[in-house]
Amino acid sequence: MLSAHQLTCVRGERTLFTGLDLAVGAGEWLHVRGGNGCGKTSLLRLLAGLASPAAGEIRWCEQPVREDLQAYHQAMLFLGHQGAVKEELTALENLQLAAELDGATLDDDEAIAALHRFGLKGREHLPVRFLSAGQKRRVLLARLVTRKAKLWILDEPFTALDTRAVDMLGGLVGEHLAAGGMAVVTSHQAIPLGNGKAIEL
Amino acid sequence: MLSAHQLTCVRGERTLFTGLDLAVGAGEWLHVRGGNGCGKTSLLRLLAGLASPAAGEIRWCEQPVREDLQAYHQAMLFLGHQGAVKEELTALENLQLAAELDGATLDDDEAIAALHRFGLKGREHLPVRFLSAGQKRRVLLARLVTRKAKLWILDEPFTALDTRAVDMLGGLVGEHLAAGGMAVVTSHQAIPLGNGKAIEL
Amino acid sequence: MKAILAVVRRDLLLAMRRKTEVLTALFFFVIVTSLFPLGIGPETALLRKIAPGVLWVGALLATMLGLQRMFAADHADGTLEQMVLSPSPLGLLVSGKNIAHWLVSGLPLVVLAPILGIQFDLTAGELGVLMLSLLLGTPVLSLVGSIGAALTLGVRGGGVLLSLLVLPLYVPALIFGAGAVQAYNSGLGAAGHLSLLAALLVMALFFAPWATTAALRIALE
Amino acid sequence: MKAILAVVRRDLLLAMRRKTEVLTALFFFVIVTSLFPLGIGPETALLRKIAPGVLWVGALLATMLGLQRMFAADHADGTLEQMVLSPSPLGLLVSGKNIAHWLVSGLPLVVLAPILGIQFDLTAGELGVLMLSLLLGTPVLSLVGSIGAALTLGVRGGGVLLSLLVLPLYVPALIFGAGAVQAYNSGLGAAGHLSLLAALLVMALFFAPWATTAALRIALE
Amino acid sequence: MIWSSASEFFAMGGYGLYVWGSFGMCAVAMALEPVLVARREKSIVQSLRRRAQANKFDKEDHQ
Amino acid sequence: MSQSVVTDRIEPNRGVIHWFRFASPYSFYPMAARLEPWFWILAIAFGIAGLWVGFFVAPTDAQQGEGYRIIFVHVPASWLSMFIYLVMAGWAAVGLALNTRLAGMWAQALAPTGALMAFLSLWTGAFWGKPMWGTWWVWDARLTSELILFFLYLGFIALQAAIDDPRRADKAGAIIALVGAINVPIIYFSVKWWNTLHQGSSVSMTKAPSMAMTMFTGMILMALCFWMYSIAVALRRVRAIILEREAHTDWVQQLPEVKA
Ligand code: HEM
Ligand SMILES: Nc1ncnc2c1ncn2[C@@H]1O[C@H](COP(=O)(O)OP(=O)(O)OP(=O)(O)O)[C@@H](O)[C@H]1O
Ligand SMILES: Nc1ncnc2c1ncn2[C@@H]1O[C@H](COP(=O)(O)OP(=O)(O)OP(=O)(O)O)[C@@H](O)[C@H]1O
Ligand SMILES: [Mg+2]
Ligand SMILES: [Mg+2]
Repeated sequence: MLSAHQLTCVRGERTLFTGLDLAVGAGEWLHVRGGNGCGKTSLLRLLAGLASPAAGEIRWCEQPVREDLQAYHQAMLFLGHQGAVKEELTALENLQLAAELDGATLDDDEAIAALHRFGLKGREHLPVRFLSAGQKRRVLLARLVTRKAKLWILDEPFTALDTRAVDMLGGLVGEHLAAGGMAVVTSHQAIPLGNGKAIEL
Repeated sequence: MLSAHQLTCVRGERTLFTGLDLAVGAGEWLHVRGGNGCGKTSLLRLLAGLASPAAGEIRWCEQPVREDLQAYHQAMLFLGHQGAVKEELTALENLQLAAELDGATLDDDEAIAALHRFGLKGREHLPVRFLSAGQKRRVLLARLVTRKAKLWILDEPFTALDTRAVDMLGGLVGEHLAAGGMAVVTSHQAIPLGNGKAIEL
Repeated sequence: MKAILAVVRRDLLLAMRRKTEVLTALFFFVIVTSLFPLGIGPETALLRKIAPGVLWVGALLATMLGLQRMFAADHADGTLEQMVLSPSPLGLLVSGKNIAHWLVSGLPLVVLAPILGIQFDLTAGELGVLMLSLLLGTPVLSLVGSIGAALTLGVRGGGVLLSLLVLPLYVPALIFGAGAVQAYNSGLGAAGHLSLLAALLVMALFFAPWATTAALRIALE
Repeated sequence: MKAILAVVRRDLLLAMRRKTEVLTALFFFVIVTSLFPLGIGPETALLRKIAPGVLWVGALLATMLGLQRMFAADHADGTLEQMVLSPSPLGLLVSGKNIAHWLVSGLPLVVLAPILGIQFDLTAGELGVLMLSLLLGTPVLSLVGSIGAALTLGVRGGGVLLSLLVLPLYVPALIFGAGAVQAYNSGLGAAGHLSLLAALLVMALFFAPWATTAALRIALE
Repeated sequence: MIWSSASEFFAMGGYGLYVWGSFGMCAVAMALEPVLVARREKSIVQSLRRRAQANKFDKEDHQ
Repeated sequence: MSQSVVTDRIEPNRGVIHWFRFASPYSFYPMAARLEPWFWILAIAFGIAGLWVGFFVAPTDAQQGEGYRIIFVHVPASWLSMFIYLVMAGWAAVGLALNTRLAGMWAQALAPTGALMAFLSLWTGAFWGKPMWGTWWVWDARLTSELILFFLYLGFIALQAAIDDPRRADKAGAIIALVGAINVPIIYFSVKWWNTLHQGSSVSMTKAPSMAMTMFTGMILMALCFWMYSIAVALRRVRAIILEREAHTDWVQQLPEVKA
């Protein structure tokens, strides 16, 4: 459903890649691999619509993404390197406000269930700035559960997570795929998940 | 040579650990392990002297660290979650200025050699803000080579690094230990190195 | 509409959490206006003459200092990216942020101005005109400022660059605002100046959110 | 000593890279002082009277805006931690940062002041006294300001909180600085004010680095 | 007695607004401050109590 | 700092009574509770006496009529605003030098009351100035330095409020309190000089009415009332702060009001 055609990405004077094609269908996921600085983050930002390619086109359901950005954003969830969590707000508030910005409402029970699932029991009401590196990351990732999106674009989702959380997240992506979702993921570690394609930059 | 006795760490109202003992001798390294939020970063900051413990004492060469902080800092190198690199400066400048702050001088050749070793060939004169997540990390890690310290304290040194860089860093720590150095490292991944002890928080 | 309300609610909640931030912007206004007599000298007649100018410049600087934080935090932690990616139109979200900004940083200035005016020995009538001019003027400052805030987002040295961009745009509001009080004072009546200020406000309401939205999109490219 | 030089060199290098930052602090000074005639009206006699006060308040605000960045960047990216851990004593490094800050943000104000003074129709003698008072006063502003900058490091709402902490402490420098020009003007001679300003400078040189160092250690705890 | 009537007392020789404005603000402020402090103390005790209960439940959970 | 936490915790079991015993929150908390009512009683008693003297004994002033009666609140508030700042800075210095936690708590507890006194001084002064000088405010040396003192209080409070870690807040507050304490006299004299150089201010507070004995008595009584009030409120606030900060300790969790 997501496809890219003959993408070219230029950063500064450096051409990171040209003529890149990719396609991800329902229930499939794509592992974007490559060494440091080969352009993984840049590719993901293109796919999310945060930057525009020097050449080429990105399509969602066969439609060029540019034509109906709003519908695309409705169906897509992008989680980047950065936190996108407010340090002053509690984990719970962060989750609920993120939902409201998307035009949905999230009741307390649902949000708390999501946080518990990510091992933040007893820390729902603690301002995020008190949390450890990994715990902050988990608050962000809890949006995967509360926001129902068809396409997940995840930039190094496993950083700072401990092994239990890594397994848990892997399982979550698996469920998502099983339900017909799609995912594009970068990671330097191996991801033990079926139905995947890999692309080497 | 580095030892800690009956350490207690309190963050906010939470006691993260009490009565912690540890010792690292020449040629040994310590892997600090534990789930997210169990207090690894907090322990490393205590060991580096950036925070003071609620109870207990840290000794270097049998001397309490508090008594001769300067000598301890001379022998120790701490690299944290944060970059400590200036985005506006080039990789080379960053490395040289860090050395000057430590009261040493670093000539161009030596600095460039260190950067090449970390795979930044051709990017010595690029401002750091243009580098990718992993490349920024490498600039920081290059200090391991240029600053001759006996004790390395590294908080999640492997994040954002690709597999080649991970192997390289592992090798570097190995050399350091073989030459009689010491290291305290946190990581959620396994580290394939001999002569190690592990501590579970 | 729901999205606007959500943004306003969120920003007000954040402002409540960072109470000191809001309060200290006010204190900045108070302190700056109190510094001028110290630099200029305590003669009442002189002070009364420069009062509208000093108060307006104070309000302008206090607003400007808060501007930088309008989008900066949201940008730094990636929330802004999420807003761009959200299904609600960005223009609405921006308007929400504008409203919240004025409620938090403009309205209190309007309320506080009379008290500070007393320090300069202004009369009740002058204080009234001053408040009215600020009531019309501070939304203009927020709206126009948000364009600058969006343009300098993530740019090095953004803070001062922002003032460089925004202050010239603030000049008309300053002239009409401080002018209103002086005109009232000299018996000319403040109506002319105030209606010009109102016209500025209408224009700003029309164009500023659009320009801010465009600037945000550019900043995130 | 070598460490001081290294810090000064480093901060100047960074300032060169972030040229806009330095330049815009200057422009801020220019714009603030130019806003006043707009807010107050064009009477020459009035303007000449308020000129020293306005220029000094402008210098004070321009310095203050730069203060926040004195340690903030080094704190955010962990360089400050590395400084604490460096074998050189922290007090020296702090002095180095103070020197660099004054060179970058104080000295240019001193140089620029006469040009702005001309806008207000000041005489050559007045301009000389103004420059001298700024030359003695701006280092005080940097030194005292660095205490505030260190205290508000990494604290929510830092920017405006900083002004709340620091501006009251600037009052004596402001009074003596602006007072020197006025005293010269009224025939009393500026020597008294200037020597008081010099005394302030000596005291600040003595106490401020110590307090700043203590505050930095606290901030990093 | 200096005052011949209550109304004279309240008029304060024409300075009523100023005298009562001052004394009134003092009275209000000095009555309000203790109330605010007491409220703060109460909310702290309440949160402590809530936390104590949560701890108790936690322990029961573990057993 | 590391040691102090430990010694404070161990102290209750040691059984040795020495002076520092009351420097530990554990032993101070109940003592404060016992002391507080006495200060309230004293404050109310002095207040009633002072008001009686002020309104019913002190005669009408020859120049100012009844308006001068504002002095009975204005001067106590002014005195205390300055006195409390000194005490606060003193506690801050003790806290910084000896690392006793209670000192920081005292400094934090005193600040709002000091700020309130400064505010009352400004307010009552303004309400006095309007009838006497015809204006709410003049840039007189005393008035200006009182205003700046008020700002210094606000800065201290805002700084402490903005820092979450109480240990850090204490120390940072201590530094700003001490720097302020060094600056208060400098500010006072600079402002004084600034004003007197330009113009003989049209009014001066030192030309206050030659004070009758009864007026003086009333003023002293009211000052004592304000003083006792400040101690009582600060004791209450210290107790609240102790509870908040020592929440993790056993003795707080064992308190009857918490356990119930
Ligand atoms: C906002 C305005 C005012 C402020 C901030 C203010 C401030 C102060 C301060 C700080 C003091 C204590 C100084 C000391 O004891 O050394 C004081 C005392 C006093 N004030 Fe004011 N004041 C104000 C207005 C007035 C006015 C309008 C009057 C009378 C017309 C007045 C009369 C007095 C008197 C009589 C004393 C006691 C003087 C003494 O005991 O030496 N004040 N005021
Ligand atoms: N202005 C520029 N000039 C030259 N090269 C640039 C410029 N901007 C970015 N680059 C290069 O573009 C690449 C950016 O890649 P990107 O951040 O997408 O890497 P990545 O694959 O995500 O790496 P990592 O695994 O480290 O996160 C880097 O190699 C960087 O050096
Ligand atoms: N003020 C506070 N109140 C309550 N808990 C706090 C407070 N400050 C920190 N904490 C807790 O202290 C812990 C901090 O741990 P630290 O950052 O050392 O974790 P870590 O082991 O490095 O974790 P990670 O693997 O995620 O980096 C977290 O569990 C956090 O929730
Ligand atoms: Mg990347
Ligand atoms: Mg950590």
